[in-house]
Amino acid sequence: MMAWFAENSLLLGLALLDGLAYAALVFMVAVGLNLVFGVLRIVNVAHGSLFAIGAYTAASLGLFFASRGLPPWAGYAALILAACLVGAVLGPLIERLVLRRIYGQEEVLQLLVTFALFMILEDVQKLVWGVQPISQDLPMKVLGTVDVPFGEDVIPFTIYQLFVLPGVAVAVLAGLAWFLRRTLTGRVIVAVTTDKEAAMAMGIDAAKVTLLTFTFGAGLAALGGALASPTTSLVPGIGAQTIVLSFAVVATAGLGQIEGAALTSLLIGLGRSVAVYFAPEFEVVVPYIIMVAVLLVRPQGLFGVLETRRV
Amino acid sequence: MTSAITRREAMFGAAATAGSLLLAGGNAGAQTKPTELRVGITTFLSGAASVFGVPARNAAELIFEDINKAGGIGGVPVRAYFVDEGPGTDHLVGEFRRLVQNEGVHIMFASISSGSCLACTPLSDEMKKTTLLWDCGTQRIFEEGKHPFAFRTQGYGTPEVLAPLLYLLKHKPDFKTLAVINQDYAWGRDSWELWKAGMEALKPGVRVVAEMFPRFGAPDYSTEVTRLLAARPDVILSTSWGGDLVTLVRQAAERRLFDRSTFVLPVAEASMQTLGKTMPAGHVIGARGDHWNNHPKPKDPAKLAKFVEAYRAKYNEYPIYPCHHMAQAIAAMQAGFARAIAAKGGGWPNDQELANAFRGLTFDTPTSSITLREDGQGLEDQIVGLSSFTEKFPFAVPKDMIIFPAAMVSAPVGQKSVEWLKTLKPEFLAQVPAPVAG
Amino acid sequence: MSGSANSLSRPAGAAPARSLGEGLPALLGIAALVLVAWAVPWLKFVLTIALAKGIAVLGILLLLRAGQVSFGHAMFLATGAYTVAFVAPFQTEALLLLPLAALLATLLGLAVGLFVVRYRDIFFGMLNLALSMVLYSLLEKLYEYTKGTDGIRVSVLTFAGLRPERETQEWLMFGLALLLAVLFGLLVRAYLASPMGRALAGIKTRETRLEFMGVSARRVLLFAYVLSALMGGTAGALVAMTSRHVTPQLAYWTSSGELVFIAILGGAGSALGPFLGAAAFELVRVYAAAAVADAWQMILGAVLLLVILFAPGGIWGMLAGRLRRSA
Amino acid sequence: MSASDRLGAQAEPSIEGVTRPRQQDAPLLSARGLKLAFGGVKAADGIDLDVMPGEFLAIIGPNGAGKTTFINMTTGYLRPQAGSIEYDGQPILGLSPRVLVGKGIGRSFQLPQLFTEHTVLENAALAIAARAGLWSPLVPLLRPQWRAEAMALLDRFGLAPLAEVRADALNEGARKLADIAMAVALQPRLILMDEPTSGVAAAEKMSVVETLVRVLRDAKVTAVFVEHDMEVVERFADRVAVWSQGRIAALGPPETVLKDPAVLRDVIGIEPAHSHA
Repeated sequence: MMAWFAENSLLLGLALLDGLAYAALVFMVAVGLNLVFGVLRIVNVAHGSLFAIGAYTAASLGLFFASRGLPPWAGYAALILAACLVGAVLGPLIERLVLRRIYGQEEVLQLLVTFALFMILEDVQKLVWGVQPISQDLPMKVLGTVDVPFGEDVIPFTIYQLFVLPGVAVAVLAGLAWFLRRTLTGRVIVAVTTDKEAAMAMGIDAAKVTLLTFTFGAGLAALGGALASPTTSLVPGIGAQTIVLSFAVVATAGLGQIEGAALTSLLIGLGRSVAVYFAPEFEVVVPYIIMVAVLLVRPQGLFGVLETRRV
Repeated sequence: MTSAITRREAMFGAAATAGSLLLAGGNAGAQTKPTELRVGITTFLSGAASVFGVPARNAAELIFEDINKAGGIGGVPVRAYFVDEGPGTDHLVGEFRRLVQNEGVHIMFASISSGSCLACTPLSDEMKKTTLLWDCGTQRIFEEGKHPFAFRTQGYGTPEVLAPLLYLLKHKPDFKTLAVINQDYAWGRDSWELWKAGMEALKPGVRVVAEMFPRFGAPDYSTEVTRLLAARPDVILSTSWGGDLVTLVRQAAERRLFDRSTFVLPVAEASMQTLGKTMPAGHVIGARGDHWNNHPKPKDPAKLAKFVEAYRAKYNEYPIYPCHHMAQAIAAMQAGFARAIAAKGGGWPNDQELANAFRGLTFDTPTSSITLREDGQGLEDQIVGLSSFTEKFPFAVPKDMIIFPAAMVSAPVGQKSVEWLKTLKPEFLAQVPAPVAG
Repeated sequence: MSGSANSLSRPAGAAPARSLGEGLPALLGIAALVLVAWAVPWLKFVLTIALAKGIAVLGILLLLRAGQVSFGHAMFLATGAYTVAFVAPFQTEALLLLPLAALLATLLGLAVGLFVVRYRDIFFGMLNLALSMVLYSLLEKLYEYTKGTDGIRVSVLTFAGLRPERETQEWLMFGLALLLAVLFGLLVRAYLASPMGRALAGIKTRETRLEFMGVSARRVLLFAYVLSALMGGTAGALVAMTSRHVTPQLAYWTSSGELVFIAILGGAGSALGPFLGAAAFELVRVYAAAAVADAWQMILGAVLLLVILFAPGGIWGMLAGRLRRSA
Repeated sequence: MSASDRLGAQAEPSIEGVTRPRQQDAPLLSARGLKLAFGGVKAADGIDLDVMPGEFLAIIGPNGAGKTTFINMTTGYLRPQAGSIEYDGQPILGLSPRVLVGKGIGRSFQLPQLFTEHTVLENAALAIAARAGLWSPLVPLLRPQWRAEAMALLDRFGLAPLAEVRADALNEGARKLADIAMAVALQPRLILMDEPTSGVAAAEKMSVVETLVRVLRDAKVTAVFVEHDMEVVERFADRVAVWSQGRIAALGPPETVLKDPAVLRDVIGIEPAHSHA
């Protein structure tokens, strides 16, 4: 075992670097999902569609900016703008028009409403953006690469994936933690997450909090998509794959856990990249195996708090 | 798209029209000329593979419009029924039945996905309905069974893999290591099996340093790219296509993997427009056929130009190979009906007579001509070259092209491809034609 | 659920739909199915698939009674389907393949069930989802055995040793699906009226009380889970024998979502609901796909949304409501 | 036996001076040195308590004193950090509620735990089915035999007219009775009731309790109940235990204990009317 590690330590080091960028993207989507679940108690299946729409919007905006002769860094403005736009438009639209009507109904109905939204939004993407791959990789290209030593050799990594993505993820994590603990709005959200009835009894306007949280969560999903867009080609179906992975992260982390989602994303990101090096056949299964293993030992998730029933 | 009448029939009239459709579905005795020639076409309209399916449908609509303007086929206007392969096989086989039993189509075009083809081809046997396999590439169809009503109007996996392999052996004969990164589904797996068999026969001793089959539609290949950068193979093979290939090339190009290894991309053509200048020059690219925009000596240059320009005018992009494959299937259909009608002295053929007309049929494409062998497999030439940029196109096209005659790179009738590839000898390389300037 | 009424004498909301006979609607439904299958030949295929899915959805219905949503039940359907595909080359007898597929799915259901019945609500749903995705990934990855996403073709089957013509075979599959649908429908109806079945709703409303009655809630749920796996496997076998081609898509999470979709569309109030839902689902799907080939998913999504927002009792709920009013 | 017999015999936890055969006089439930703290709050801080067969023991005390905790510990829902509980001479700590139900320990809840989607009849029938252990998935719950038995049970509680009403449509008094009926359906030897009258309208309260006591006495069930209403305690309890800050501050017949000035001051003095714990 030790010999194996010694022999493959260099490769493991590379796998670690690879896992970071992946984990960062997974985290961005999962944390929004988790936040929304914490307040609304709804697992939003359409969260993946928001990711996809965020990505498409960012790419379209980026291409538009580029066609207008704006400097390359304007691509970054496009990423942020896309996330805000999608969050601010689709978030309230979905929450007010659809979700609001089903609060307090059976869980299965809530889940299925978001499933219906997912089906609708999947086709909306196709109608708006077509089916040919769209890509806009200027934000990745403009930063170039950095050479990471690998024994005698060097391996070029893109600065975007090695620094920008993990950097943004850490910033989102830190910002969220600060927002939730230090600001009044944040504390209200935490209060609703912990005990909705008590929070409402204290006079908190739950309707406002849910709207705000959902918009915020949608924005995070869109931001994840926007940040992913420079590294990938946007094709129909990316939403469906993203959401199912975020489910795994959220359930493994424990519902409503922000830092937990970060650590779990890291775990799953690293697990996946190690699998690509040493057991590529298991790459796809790794997140689910991690999830099942964790829930076997800790039914409430790695960081979840056990809810006791009161009698 | 289907017309308003179909929609109404489909929505309300299923039961009411059933009686007449029962008759329409039959194929007994004398056939009267129908009022329209109904063609059922399965293609991807949703999901990742719709990047092929939708352009192909566009091409079909364009061509059928032209055909109908010119009076149809045998004087009968053509009407197309498109169905989506996206929702899965159980849906698709139901749709296949609907088209045959309910809409009374006269001929079927089946499938982009090999899985769809494997499901639909046996249905053509059962329902005795002539089915043109218009795009799928799996060699298993005609090598694992007889299908009297099915015909593939384009090449298939074996020539599409062997041609790039031969090109590589000519272009870079001294490579010692190779890595493969293919999509994890039949085409990715089968094409690697074909390549491996051919490579071991033609150039024994090449070391395979990595075999990777990332999930179909994977959004990110940076881990795989890192692993390939670290492994430094002389050659990297990838038969990936669509968004997957675009992502792979972008990420690999950005991190200078193309400087370290020679890429062989047999399905590159369809992604060149999307990649634009991002595609590095000097790598081996193929097109699943010979229909490159810069084909050095097309059989009918005017016809090729007309099709390309008409498609560009209508859809604002160059046609990609699935468009050409669709055009080939339609050309085959025209030729087949013409032959069947002629054989019947001007009468309208029944299903069996129509199928008979396709066996051994030769039809023209803008670039060449294709013959359907006795087992139903079409013989389509392959052109492989090195990616390069010209003034004429804003995206990569091949240079130093080699035109591989279809018969040379296809497994003979009755032989299984993998077995046949294993019998090849290094001397086989001597038969490879010389490159032509693009 | 509303529970604010204070009057002792409030009627029980007539214990929804149970007071209404299900026999007549069921007989009418069967007659309609046979008639449509006879009149429109290709719909026979669609309806066979719908009946098969209806059987799987009966299983979803049981879990819904316990307030649990499985977003991974397609794994049992896929297990049944792949069992048929794997074994068919060696044994083509449909009447042996069917019980074998059901048995294997039941065993998987027992193994998975022992694990997942310890969890509730979102964890229950997500664990089922994760496990079905493990199966999906394996079916996709183990190319040597499963042929990956291309799937496996099921060769022509024999029925009681005979190899009938296509038309006869289609009728046989339709009849078999209909027969099994009726049998499982009756079984589920009896089960839901039994103490075991009635205790399911106890898991949804007052699990603590079950424990303090000396009843193991896990065992109650496990029984329903295994039964649902059995029905899922049967459905999968029927789907495989009808479409004669299986792919990993059968196990993908969206397929599981579809099953839950059908359950809600049909209505969870009656054992007829799943079949109403499945027929409606498949018909909307084929007609939407025929009408607008690239936006059928959007149409299905819109139908689902409208049903949930305006008719949460599903089709059965609407029918039952209408019949009650006219009675 | 009459109430006065028991009162005389068990005025003190000790069994001295009792003339009945030894086994009858052994406590049915015997707790020794129970300790359980939630954070810094001591719900039980060395509790010794015996419950004699056939008696009605009321536990009173301020909110949060740990009265419900005692019920939860006895029924296997919570485990004490120290101490032991014996039931019928056997240690029962660590056994699950399910096992304890089988041994004859039933309980009711402060918030009635009814199956809200079921009718009252079905609630009762489910409890009867649970006791009978007949869990065939093919025989209806409301088979004639169980329907009759369930109706008889509801009748004893005066709930028969409400048999077809859904449980979530009942008022609080009926809810409480139905809750206890389900516990009684299991034919327990000992029942622990958590505030059987809380939330019941004042006008109904006495009739609810009278029904309750009548049924329990008929069924010869030993009962421990947590109660806030002193009138109820005074009229129906054989003995009263005063629970204060995790300890038993006083124990004895109601007429003695309820006159104790310390109890009056510490327990009854701060007792708000119809409080919820």
